[in-house]
Amino acid sequence: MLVLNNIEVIYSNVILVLKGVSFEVRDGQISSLLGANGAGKTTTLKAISGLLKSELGEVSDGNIEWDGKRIDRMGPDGVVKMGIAQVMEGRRVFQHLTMEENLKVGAHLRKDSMNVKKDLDMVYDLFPKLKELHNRISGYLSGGEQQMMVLGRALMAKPKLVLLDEPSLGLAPIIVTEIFSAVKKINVEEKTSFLIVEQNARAALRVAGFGYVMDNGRIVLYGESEKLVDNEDIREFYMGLGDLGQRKSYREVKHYKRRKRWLG
Amino acid sequence: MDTFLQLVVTGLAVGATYGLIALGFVLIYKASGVLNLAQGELMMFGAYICFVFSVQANIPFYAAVALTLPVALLIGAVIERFFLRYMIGQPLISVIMMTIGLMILMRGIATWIWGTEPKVYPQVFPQESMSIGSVNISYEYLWAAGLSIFFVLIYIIFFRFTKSGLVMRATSDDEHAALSIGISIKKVLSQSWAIAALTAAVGGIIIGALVGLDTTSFPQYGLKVLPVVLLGGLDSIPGAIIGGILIGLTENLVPEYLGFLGGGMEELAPYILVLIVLIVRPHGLFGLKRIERI
Amino acid sequence: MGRTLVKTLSISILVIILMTLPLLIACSDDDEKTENAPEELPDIHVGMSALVTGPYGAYAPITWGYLDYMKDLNERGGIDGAQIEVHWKDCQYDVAQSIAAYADYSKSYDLVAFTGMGTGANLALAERCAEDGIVLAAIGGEPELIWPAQEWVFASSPNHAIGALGAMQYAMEQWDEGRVARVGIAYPNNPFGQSIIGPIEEYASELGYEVVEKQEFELTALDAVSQSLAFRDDEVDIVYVQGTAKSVAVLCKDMDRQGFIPKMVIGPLHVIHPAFPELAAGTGEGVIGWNPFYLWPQDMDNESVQYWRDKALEYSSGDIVSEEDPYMSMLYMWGLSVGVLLEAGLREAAAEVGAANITAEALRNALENVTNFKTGNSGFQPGIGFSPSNHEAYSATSLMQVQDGVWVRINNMFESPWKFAE
Amino acid sequence: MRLPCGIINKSYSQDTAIVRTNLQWLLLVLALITLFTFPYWASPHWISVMIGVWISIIGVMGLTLLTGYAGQLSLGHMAFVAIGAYTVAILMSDLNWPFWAALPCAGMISGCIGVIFGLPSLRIKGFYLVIATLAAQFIIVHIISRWDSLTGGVFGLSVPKVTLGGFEFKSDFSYYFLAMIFALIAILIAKNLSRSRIGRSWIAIRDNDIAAEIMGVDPFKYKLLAFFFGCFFAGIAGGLWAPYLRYLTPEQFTLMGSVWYLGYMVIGGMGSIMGPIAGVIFITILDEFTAEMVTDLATGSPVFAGFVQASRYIVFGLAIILFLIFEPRGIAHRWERIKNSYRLWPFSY
Repeated sequence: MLVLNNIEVIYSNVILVLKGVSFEVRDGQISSLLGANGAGKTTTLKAISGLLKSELGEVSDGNIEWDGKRIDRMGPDGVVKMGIAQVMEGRRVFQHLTMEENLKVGAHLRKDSMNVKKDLDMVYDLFPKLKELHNRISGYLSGGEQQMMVLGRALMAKPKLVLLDEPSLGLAPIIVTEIFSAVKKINVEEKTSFLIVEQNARAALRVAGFGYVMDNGRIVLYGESEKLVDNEDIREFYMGLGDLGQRKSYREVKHYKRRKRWLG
Repeated sequence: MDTFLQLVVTGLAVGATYGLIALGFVLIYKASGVLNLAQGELMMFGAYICFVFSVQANIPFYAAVALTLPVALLIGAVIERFFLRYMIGQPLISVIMMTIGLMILMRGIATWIWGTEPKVYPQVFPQESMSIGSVNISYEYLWAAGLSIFFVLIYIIFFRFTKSGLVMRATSDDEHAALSIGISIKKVLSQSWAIAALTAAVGGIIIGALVGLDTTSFPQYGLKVLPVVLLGGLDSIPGAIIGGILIGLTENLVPEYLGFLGGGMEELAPYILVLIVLIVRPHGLFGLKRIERI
Repeated sequence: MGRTLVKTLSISILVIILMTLPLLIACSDDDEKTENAPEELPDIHVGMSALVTGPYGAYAPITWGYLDYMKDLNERGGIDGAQIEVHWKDCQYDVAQSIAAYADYSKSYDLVAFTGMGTGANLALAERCAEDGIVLAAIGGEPELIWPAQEWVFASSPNHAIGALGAMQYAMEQWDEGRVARVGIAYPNNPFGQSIIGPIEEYASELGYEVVEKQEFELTALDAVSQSLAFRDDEVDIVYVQGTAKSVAVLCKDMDRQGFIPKMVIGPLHVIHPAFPELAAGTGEGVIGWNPFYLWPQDMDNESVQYWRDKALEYSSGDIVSEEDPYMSMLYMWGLSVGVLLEAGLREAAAEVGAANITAEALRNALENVTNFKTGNSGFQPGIGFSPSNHEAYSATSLMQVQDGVWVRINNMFESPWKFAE
Repeated sequence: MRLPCGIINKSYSQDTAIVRTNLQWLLLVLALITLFTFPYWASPHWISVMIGVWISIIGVMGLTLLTGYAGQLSLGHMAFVAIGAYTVAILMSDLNWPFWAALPCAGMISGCIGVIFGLPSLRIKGFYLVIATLAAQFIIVHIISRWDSLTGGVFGLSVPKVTLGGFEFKSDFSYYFLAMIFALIAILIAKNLSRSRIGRSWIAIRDNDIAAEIMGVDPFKYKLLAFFFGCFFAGIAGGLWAPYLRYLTPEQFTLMGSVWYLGYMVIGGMGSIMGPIAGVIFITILDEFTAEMVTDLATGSPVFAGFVQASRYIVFGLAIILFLIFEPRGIAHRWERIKNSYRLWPFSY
């Protein structure tokens, strides 16, 4: 179980980005972290995975525990070794490596080379399209294929928890659906937990069991997905639905009156 | 025609040696994006360590070479750990300056330990030459060329088929993504410096066997190879060897056939060749094109 | 913030200390000098822009030889009791640094003579010395400094061209094929390399040989195949290589591989290095080098060589000689020869005007009156002498040859032709 | 520029003035007095050292404009210094031009040749540009050392002295003023250039040339301008070296010299005008210190020749390395921080 306990993150000794964030991701659960641009979602993920340090950020207060062990002082390699894999925002593929090499490099920390082969097949089963493309240079793949590949690459490390950053970014809805159903499948079959950061709240809440909403460096709202979906604020701000559940017309946006009912 | 063939063969052999030295540059650039100007000094250290084993400790030459390699690996790792590690995230030019600082320091240490008098290995390669038709090619050059090609093959295999090689290539592609999948950049950097130092040591030993050792002129061979590296592409292993061969050929053929342009053209020709190639292909013949984003 | 402040402060203090240290050292040095000089006779000041470190650090033995000679001279009582004070600074073959050192010493002390290192520095210094009226006691080697004789420049030993001509003279004495010998020259493109070409070509008609091929050949070249082929194709009989032990070895090896064995291979004094036969891996057999000095260990019976070997060990000027490696560097002798030149001039000047009144002017005039100066300690070279038209200490060389893998002297000092001086 | 409290800009000319406060005026006057009286109280040794410092500052200032501001890495700056030096030498000795006419010529010729070698920079970037400038180093010095009829080849040529009216700049004492005045003018020009439209465009190109192009900065024009000014300064520096050394040989303009120019800049701090000044002074003093050390080591006994020969390398290498580890952004940056913490003390936040 991943527990974030009141963490505070500061960039370059000056910029306070997270102001006391606490939440938890239970084993075997899919949680989602929602919020607008600049709310601090990605920073939260980086704080967990240890990538903050390479960007002059640090966790200045609070702690992050994973199965009872503190991980906020660890480097990214240590965190991955503990079983937490991160899929970075924007499909960071190793562009000069082939598809299969990309997947294999994801398993570089594992010693059981026999099972790696098996997991490779598992990823190919999950995304049959990738199998056809296994010898292609990954830099030339389409966005959807790249997103599937980086997700597969993270899975190759056999993680217990996957931190998934904006998987829907810039992708067609049908591919988003495909990716999220794969996430659901892995979650069911392999008991892998997920923490999904999304702006596409509707898609995320459809697969997630639990949701947290971030705004301005704080968790402002959380609850079961079903409850969040019904929450008026969520509907208003993240799904673009009006009071009656219909799509809002742009004419109404002009007369926008509603205020967020939380303190940012 | 005989002269032409002879010069081509010599050019190939010398070029392969250049290629081997260039490999050291490429390895470090691939892993860390650093152009290591102290490569000539790494070569010198390798060559002198082999000298210590083979002449001063009187160990048979091939055993001495075998003993030199682990020491070279260690030197590379130590340099990375104590000097280059602090340069992560600094501007490129500061990193270059760091390698220049290393260059000066290493020259100093070598001068201190071994002095400035020339030193000689015991005879390593047979002095006789092999004749193919009218072309004479010495065993020294054959060995040098053979070893260079051997090492290139080893590195190609290493980078293509081993896990460490894959990890190093991944790191050079995207450092942050590599971090995110748990690759320890520090480990990769120290590995690549160690391997580069080993390559440099082999290159140094070959050059030492060809022309002897001394602390004052030896480091120049490192800088002489710079056009080779940039011609082939800073991050291409086959590029290093092909660039080496091209420069080797240029150096040998130019004075014979373009000698009318004035003496010493063989020193200029590599630079002119590289300039022309770079204007057409800004990343060298085989270098990977970095996609520039805003 | 407190931590950063401490770091800031500590580093700034470090910087300040680093910046002021040299000043402190310089100051403390000056104090010592003024305290430790209570002599009756005023010191004679000479200066040197030395070459000890840097990319040409291999030439450091010249400086050691010079300093050792002066130390020895002072121990022997100096010039009629006047001690000689050497002011020197390591200038790394850098012209600007040499000029700075010269400016410093010539302003701060009553210099009588100055010695520079490197052709560029010497040519620049020659003009300044002439202006200020200070003797430039040059190390032999650069013909352009003393051909023609400049008023204030004196060279301590034969230059490269003289050595080359001496060697050519010897080669022609050995030549018995009854036809014009064909000579090839390999030279690096620097003053050292180019200085010999003209004289060798000019000398050709007189002795009856012909320079048929000139090839540029860098001192750091990895191979010499194209040079070897050019010499082979032109059927060169005698190859003159202006190079170092390393580069001559490379050329010898490559000529051998191309199946081309010239009748004679001649190199300059740098070739005479004990490592050369090994560097050339057997192909250096028979190579000739010219040499203006007697040397350890070939001339073990020469008293002067013995003397200087013992002195070098006593002053322990490092690795120049050691018990295990009984080799005395040619460069060390070069340094000594400058000392001989200065001693000769100063003794002559002291005889004329008295040791207390030696000025640069007096030294210059005295040097032109020196004839066949030879002390027991300077017998590693022939007696030296100058005249108004000749500012070269002597023009004799001997030749050495690699025989069975070691350097052997093949003839005694003989007068080399130097008539091209005028 | 950070100003102390209470200083308010009331007009544009106030805002752009270099010297703002009374304290700054005082310091400036004190510094100028020190510099102008320096030859009267300093030892001959330090006068000649300072001449070298002033001339190097001009050359490194050019490199700072080219590399520090415009981001075009150059490993061949010494070659452009050589062009300036040889231009002045040839114009003065062969054509009997006065120094004052030859010097601007040296700058112009050097700058124009710099532009030619800068042309590839439009396509070649980063480390690959290093080779283009390295090629400049080799090609230019190669031509100088082989054009015997004009440059005297490897044996070099001698340079006449600088005269003004009937006065000859013959001693170090007088040459100090000549070098200093040119250096001060160069500093002023560089300072103003760096904060003009050109300087801002250079910074934009350095930071991201594609972005700069999109914002309307023409990289072609400004990169070439950077090469022109960088090499112009180098040419002026060379033009001042020539009559000071009074004898030029191609050996004086080595690759290591170019490397040291980069070293001055990096140690001093890139992208600031203070940087090259601090860098040149620091390295020169360090150089003097190591030379002094060699003499002390060698005259003490027992002597270890090997160590003496190596000592200068070791001290120098270590100094550079330690500097880069502890202050990678150069002396100028450290100086700014000291100034700021002094200004803000005791409330440092």
